[in-house]
Amino acid sequence: MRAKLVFLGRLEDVAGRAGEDIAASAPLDWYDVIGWLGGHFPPELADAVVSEKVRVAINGALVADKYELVLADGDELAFLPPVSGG
Amino acid sequence: MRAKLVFLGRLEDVAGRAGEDIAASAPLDWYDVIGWLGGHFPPELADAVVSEKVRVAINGALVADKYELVLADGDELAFLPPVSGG
Amino acid sequence: MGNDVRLLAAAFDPAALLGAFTAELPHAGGVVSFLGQVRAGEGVEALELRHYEPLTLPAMCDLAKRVRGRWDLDGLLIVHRSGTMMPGEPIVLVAAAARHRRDAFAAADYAMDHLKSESWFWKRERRDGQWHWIEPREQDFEDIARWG
Amino acid sequence: MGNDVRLLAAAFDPAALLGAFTAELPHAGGVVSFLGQVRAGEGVEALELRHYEPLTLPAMCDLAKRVRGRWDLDGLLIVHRSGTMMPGEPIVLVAAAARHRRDAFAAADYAMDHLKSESWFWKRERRDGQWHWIEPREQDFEDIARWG
Repeated sequence: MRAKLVFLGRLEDVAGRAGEDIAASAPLDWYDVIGWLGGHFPPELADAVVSEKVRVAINGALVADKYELVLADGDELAFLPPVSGG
Repeated sequence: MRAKLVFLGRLEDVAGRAGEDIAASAPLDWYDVIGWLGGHFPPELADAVVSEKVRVAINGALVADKYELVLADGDELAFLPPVSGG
Repeated sequence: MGNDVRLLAAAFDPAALLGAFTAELPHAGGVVSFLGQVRAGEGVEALELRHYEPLTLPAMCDLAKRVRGRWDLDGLLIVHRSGTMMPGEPIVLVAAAARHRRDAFAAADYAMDHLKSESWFWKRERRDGQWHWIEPREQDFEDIARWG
Repeated sequence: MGNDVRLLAAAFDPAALLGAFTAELPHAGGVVSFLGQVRAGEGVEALELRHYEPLTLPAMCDLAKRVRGRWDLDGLLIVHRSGTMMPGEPIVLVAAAARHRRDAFAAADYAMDHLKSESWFWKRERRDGQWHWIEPREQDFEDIARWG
């Protein structure tokens, strides 16, 4: 399967880019995704996205519990840090 | 002495005109003015201006207690019904 | 920027006035405006506002000073029509510019409540060819009482 | 009139948008607007707002629907910039038109509080040539808590 990761706000700076394509032999759960980030990005990125304050959306729909997510072929997974306000 | 009376809002309609020059041999107090109105206008005008809701201004300054006013030469006395709001 | 308070006898363009007001205030984070216009479609053919020259504009200027004293504003604009207006025509425009959004909202809201209930304007409207004087509304006194 | 909700990537003219909005609403007695702009004179050289296409505009449309459900409005306009803006440039314009003044004020105020604290925008500003991300402010959570 192939999916897309999107890094919003300051996560884009931490990742060094706005998005990344991800390929795997089977659907990925949250821990698979974190492990994959750890292997492809500076460790600060995985540290940042595991924060409670970072929400995630799949294909534009917010995920209520990110620990339950399953990333399947063609999905877009967005990492959303707190919005700035003000 | 000569002074000017000004009728605002619906009082202009009751008076039939927006203002009136008044002439007298001496300064006028509130009761003199009311009496004069009674002699020169329909009785509805004097009835209307004695209402507590009608305020008065002399030369653009609101009069706190109209029963105490003295109208002197060159003064302009305005009769101000309640403003409309909304 | 000082207060800009105007009593106009002829029609005005609220968008142009608001654009000019804002252009002079690049330091303000927010501008809140209120535009009141003659409502169309309710059988009112025309609205007339009468004023009393020696009182009306000075009282509007006093109100502007009170508003400036109560909130931290970068600019305040109060424009009010007198005379006869047609449905859809602007009656009043208030704009408050401030560093902080809450100040701008409160100042514009307060200015409108007090303009509506305390300003020296007498209003009548024409329906079916007949002019009718408008009485004060209870709602206006309630609005103004909010400010203590 | 339906809601007019726009997410714009380029500069816009708030006075022109507001004028066009109002021109279509002669039945509304009052129009309240809020314009937010990049503050000049505080050392900010530029402001950047990033958004996420699949979330940002749909959430703005949802907010507009909530506002319309809560107050009796004749029209609602919400315009928000994304991208890079210079000092003095408009960021956001909200306008609410209503028969009653209080509804228009409350609707615009509520829309701004929720746009500011809940919208999917990430903001950074450039000072002395360096970009800095902006963190959420405590004030925004207090503003939004007012609405219960």
